[in-house]
Amino acid sequence: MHVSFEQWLTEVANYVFLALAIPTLVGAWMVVTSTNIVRAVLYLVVTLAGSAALFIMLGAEFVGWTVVLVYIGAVIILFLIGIMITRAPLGSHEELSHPATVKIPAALLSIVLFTVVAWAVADAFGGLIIPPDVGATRTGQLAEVIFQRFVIPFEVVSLVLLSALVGGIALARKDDPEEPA
Amino acid sequence: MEWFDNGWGIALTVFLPLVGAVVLLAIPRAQETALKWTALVFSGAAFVSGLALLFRFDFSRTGDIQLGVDLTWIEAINARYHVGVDGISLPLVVLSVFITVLVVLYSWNHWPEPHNPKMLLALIMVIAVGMTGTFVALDLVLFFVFFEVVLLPMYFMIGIWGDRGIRHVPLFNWNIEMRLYASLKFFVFTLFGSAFMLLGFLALYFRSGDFLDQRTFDMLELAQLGSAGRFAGSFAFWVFFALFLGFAVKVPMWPLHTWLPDAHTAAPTIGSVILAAILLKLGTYAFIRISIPILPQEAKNWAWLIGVLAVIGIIYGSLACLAQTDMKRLIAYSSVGHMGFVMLGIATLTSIGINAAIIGMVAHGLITGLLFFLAGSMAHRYHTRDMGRLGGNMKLMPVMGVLLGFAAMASLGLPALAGFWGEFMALMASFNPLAGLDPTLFRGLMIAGAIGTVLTAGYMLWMLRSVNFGEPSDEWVGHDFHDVDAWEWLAWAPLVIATIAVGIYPRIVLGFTNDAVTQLVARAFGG
Amino acid sequence: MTIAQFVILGTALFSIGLYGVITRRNAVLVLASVEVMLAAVNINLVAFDVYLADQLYAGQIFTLFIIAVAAAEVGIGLAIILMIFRNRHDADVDELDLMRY
Amino acid sequence: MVPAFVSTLLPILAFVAEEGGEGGHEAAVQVGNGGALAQWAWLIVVVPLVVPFLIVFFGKKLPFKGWELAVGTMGFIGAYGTALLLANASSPIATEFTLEVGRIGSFAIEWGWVVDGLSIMMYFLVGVVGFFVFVYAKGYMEGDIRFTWFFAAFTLFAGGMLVLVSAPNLIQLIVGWEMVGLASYLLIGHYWEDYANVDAGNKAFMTNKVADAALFIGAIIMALSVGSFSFADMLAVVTAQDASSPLATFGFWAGLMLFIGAMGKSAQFPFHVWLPDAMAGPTPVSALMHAATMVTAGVYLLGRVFPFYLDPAGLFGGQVRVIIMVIGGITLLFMGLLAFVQDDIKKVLAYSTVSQLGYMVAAMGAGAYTAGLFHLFTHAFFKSLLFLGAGSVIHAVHSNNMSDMGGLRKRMPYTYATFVIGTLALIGLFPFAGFWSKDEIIASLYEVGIEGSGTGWFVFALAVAGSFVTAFYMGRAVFLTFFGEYKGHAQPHESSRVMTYPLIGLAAFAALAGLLNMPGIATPFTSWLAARRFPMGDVHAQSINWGLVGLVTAMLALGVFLAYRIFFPDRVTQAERDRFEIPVLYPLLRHKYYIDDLYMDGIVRPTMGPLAGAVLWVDMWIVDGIVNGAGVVARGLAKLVRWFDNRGVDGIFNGAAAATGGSGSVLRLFFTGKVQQYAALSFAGVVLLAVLFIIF
Repeated sequence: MHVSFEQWLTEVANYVFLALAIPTLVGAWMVVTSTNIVRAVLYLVVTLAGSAALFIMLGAEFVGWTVVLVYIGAVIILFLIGIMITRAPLGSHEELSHPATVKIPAALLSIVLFTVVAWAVADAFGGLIIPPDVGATRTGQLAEVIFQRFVIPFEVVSLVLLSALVGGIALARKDDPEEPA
Repeated sequence: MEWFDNGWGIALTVFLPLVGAVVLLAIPRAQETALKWTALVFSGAAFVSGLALLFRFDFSRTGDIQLGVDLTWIEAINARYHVGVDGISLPLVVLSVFITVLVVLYSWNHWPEPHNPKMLLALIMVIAVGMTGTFVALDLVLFFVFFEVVLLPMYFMIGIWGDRGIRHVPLFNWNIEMRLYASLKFFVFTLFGSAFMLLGFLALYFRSGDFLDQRTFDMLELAQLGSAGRFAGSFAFWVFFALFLGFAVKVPMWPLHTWLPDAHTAAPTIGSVILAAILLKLGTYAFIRISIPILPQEAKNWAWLIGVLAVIGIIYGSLACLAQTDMKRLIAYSSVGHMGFVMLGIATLTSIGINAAIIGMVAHGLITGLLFFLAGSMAHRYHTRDMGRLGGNMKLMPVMGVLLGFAAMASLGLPALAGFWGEFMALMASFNPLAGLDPTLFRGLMIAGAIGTVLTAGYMLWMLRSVNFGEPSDEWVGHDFHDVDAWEWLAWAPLVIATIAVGIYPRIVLGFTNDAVTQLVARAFGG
Repeated sequence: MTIAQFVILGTALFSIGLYGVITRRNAVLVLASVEVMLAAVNINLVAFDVYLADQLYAGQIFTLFIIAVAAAEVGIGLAIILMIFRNRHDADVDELDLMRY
Repeated sequence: MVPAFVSTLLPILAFVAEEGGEGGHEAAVQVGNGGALAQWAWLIVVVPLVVPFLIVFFGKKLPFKGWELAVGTMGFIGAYGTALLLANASSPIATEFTLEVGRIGSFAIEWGWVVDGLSIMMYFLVGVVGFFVFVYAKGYMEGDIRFTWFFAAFTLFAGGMLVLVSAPNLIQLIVGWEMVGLASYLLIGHYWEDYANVDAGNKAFMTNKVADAALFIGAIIMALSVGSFSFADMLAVVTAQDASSPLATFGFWAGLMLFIGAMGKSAQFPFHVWLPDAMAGPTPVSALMHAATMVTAGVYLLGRVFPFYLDPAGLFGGQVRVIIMVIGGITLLFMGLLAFVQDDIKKVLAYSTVSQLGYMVAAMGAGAYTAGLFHLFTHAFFKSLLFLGAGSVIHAVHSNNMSDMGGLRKRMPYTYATFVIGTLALIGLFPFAGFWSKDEIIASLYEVGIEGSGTGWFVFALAVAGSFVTAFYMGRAVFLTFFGEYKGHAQPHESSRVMTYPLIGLAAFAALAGLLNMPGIATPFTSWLAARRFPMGDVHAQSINWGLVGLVTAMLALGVFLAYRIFFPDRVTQAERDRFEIPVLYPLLRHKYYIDDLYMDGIVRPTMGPLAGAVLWVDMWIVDGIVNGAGVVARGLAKLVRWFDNRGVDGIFNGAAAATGGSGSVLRLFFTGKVQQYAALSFAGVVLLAVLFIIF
């Protein structure tokens, strides 16, 4: 089931993919480079929305909507609250990133990492197509598996969330209630 | 007892101290007695387990790996939890657990500043795991992990509990706190060596895929490939070089030795003892266990260099000792010389030489361990290690003086004490090295080594003269020095007895090693 | 649709996220960069799940788990940042070198 | 049930007994195994090794502070040695017992004990002489603060010697060899409050250690050539005249190295320097050291491997023999000369010992096994007698110097009488012990000369001159000590009986021991010594050569006469005596031929000073300098990065050096404590690994 680049170009779905992937990447790029902290976090929404759209496109509808709800709905708000609380400088600010002495090696590292992995991926999976007849995953099917096969990990995750909740409160609470902030 | 033979015995010996470390962490800091007893119980249990290994060990086939187990560990890279002991590693395993118990006993009432026994004991326990583990590991990854486990606790031990005096570094004119300088130096040197060692291991791993269905880190499989001559040419050359760097730093061989005097001098007493008694042996053991069986041909090619460096170490270490004024530093440099004899034995690649190396390692562990205990206790009482200020110790603390005399005599290789066998047999081996090595060169090395024994006697007598004899200086008049106390006796008497026992009855060590070494040499070099 | 296009997209996102983790000075933004990396991983998991037509939907379920854990992580992470900010009045990771010897 | 490891590590003490002559080789005499007496002879070795510990731990609680244990031990050894000697006399014994204590390669490490003519002679000697000395020491050491400790070390000294003489192999020999060295170090430095004594002990130990290094090498060559450490295996090769053995290839070097080892213990030129300094120890130590233990070890070693050196065909160590003879000859004459100028009575005796050892070594070199060992035997008695006598004098006058003595003949009659007997025995006056043994040596050297060896004649001449020298310095010592006016300050009186009785006992031996070996008349000693498992091939005189006796007696008469002329107090005044300083010779002798200075200034001081200093310098400045230099470079890089950092961030340069901190940390570059840097580095590692995996 290999496909050549020409064949790839003939498929409409791939243009949809590109239309989703490019904003995703651009959003990610802005998250790591933007000089405005609020904007950086908002660009994260773009990236996450892009990924959610890709999930839906792949038929993983439940996952996609979960991303939208949990991430875009809750996590981003958490981030914004974090920014407010820590009195991070609003507006454009150069100091959000390290100077070029750090940026250049980091960029080099990222590029090398990308090249190596991408090369390896292309080498291994290049041209293997995802079966076109793949249907959407029904949420019910997913639920069955979760609550049968994966029920223990599921419970563990719930415990993790609970302890994170407790831990978050414990950490964020003031050490000494008597002492004024 | 089947469970014990199937790897659990070794696992107990190795990991009981780790359990001890965890338990220690759970005990509150303030309960010092509980902490001490916990450490003693767990190290004692590991020691008992180590002794039990002796009972289950089949002495009719010391050349084979016994009591071990081979389990899947990291499947992706075929790294395995493969452990086991043979006649070469078992004495060293027992030595490690033995010394650990003594160190815990000694530390009972000798706490270096800053106090904190909880952390210190936990570190000792972790070090014990690394030491014993290194001697039982038969998988290169496992070996590497254990080898490195030792590093960090030791770094902290030197860096936190070390000597706070100021070390002046010439040439660059720095004045640095001794413990910082020494711990960093120790860390960087060892890390430097380890990096090369890891490279060597990886290279062997990838290369093994050319000959086997699956790439392997297993020492025994690699040794089989090695004795079949699979690793050859420039590949083998560079791999041996990488391994050599890694192990030689640990030994340490001249000129990679300079971390040793600093680390030994700066470390707290128990740290020095562990360093000298066990850690140095990791390097020499690795030469015997890894370099020679896996790369026999290269071992042959490199033997002359190892021999020459070893002898330079002997002479150089002894001469450096003669110029010392710091007692602990003198003992530290003496280790360079003694490990030179061990390496000379290994360099001959004969069964006599490697036997000599192992018995030399055990003896050095016992004797130099005792010397560092003594130096530490004396420094604790006098608050100085400067031999110019000491003197007349026999008057102030006669028992300590006699013990120091005993240890010094043992260290200079007095026959019928443990230190003699390693030195004498290493010289003996270098008269007739392995066929194919240059006998003329090695005979020259033998003569130089014999001169080294004379110099060794010279500095040891000189140390005794300046520390033990003469009238004590006015500085000490009126001080009430308490002589050896009960805990010190508990920690030292076993070393004294073991030194004498190995001296007059070397079969205690040779009974393990001789067949094993003969087989190892036969497998590696044929015949 | 090929599998490679999704995986390479994931790789690119991951690399960008790594770049962010290294270069960002503000702790909140470091966390955001970590989220980008997690998103990259999620894309990989789902793509392979679909490609393999897994009957257990392991890839998708793991993605759900990751989302849950990531939410917890952000919560804890922000709480820690808050703590640090309270103690040091700064959320600049540059100053967070307590782990130095 | 005995666990496996116990039975492997501690096998049942299965001794292997070797009996009689080796199969196929004809022993010189028919020898037996000695029965239970020989089997239990291990007690001789083990008891004096155990007793020192008993003395140290329990001695102080005993009525005589441990002395009784020590002297009991020596008495036991003396008695056992006598019993063995008598058994040997009635039927020759030559047997050995070994216990394997380890195996290295194919070489067995064994402890054991040899019971044959040679070792029995030594057991007897150590036991009997030791007994007298130990009894005496009680009086001499009375009141010493380390009385108990002294006897512990003293017993160990004898014990080490017995380990040495009982050795069936080179390893045990070396063990005993160094134990003797250790004990001598402890005893010479007995008064360690004074650094001079400590230094004398160090000198003895170090000089011996140098020689021991050669002994190690000799033993190694020997063992590897033969394939075993055992003397019996080595002598079997020698007896078989196996020219294909590696021993034939390396024989010269092995023999030379072993001999150098022997030179160290037996204080042969140029290793003699330690012995006179060893007088720093208490006098009983000197007495035992110079008689039965320590210095005799070298001669004993030559005797133990004698056929290897005799080697008429020159296959093995035969070529070394001429070196041995010449070294012995040089030592006997030139070291004797040094005694001329000593004021310290113990040093006179010390140089005398060196000189007499020269006789023994020369005899061994000449191939005279019996003569050399017989001299060892007789010398042990009269030299210990002389030392004890000197000790008695020193004890009385509180000085070592003869210039503080004089006129003691009347005040210390027993000491005087026994000292004179010892002197007569030493100078070899008929019929005292020394006459018989020394004459036999000179006769043997004469025979070597007759056989056409120029070297033989040379050494013969040295030996004859030596008897003149001996007579001269001993005459001088006796005249200065016992005649004329008393010049000291203390009030000398005869020593207590615990000291004089041993003198009398030893005097009897010194007078009579020579009768044990009268060539042509009665030679029981020869047959004792011949009880060995291998034929010794000894050359010794069959009858007395009266011509030689006349020559030697004339020489010693001349010596005594000259000493009398120069030093007899009634004849010459002090002032005249002091003018007896021959220009070149006197300073040369006073400075001991400058050999000590040569060693100190040529070897010891340069090694301790500049050489050791240079090594340390190299270590600190070069080897370490490279390391620290690498640290500096890394630190510089870190600074550079930091500098850019600060510039880029703040736009201001605010003290890069201060920010970098004062520590010279090499690791700073890596261990910044910054999480991001760790992350970057670990990912860099991942990438590196990935690249490696892809490439391979």
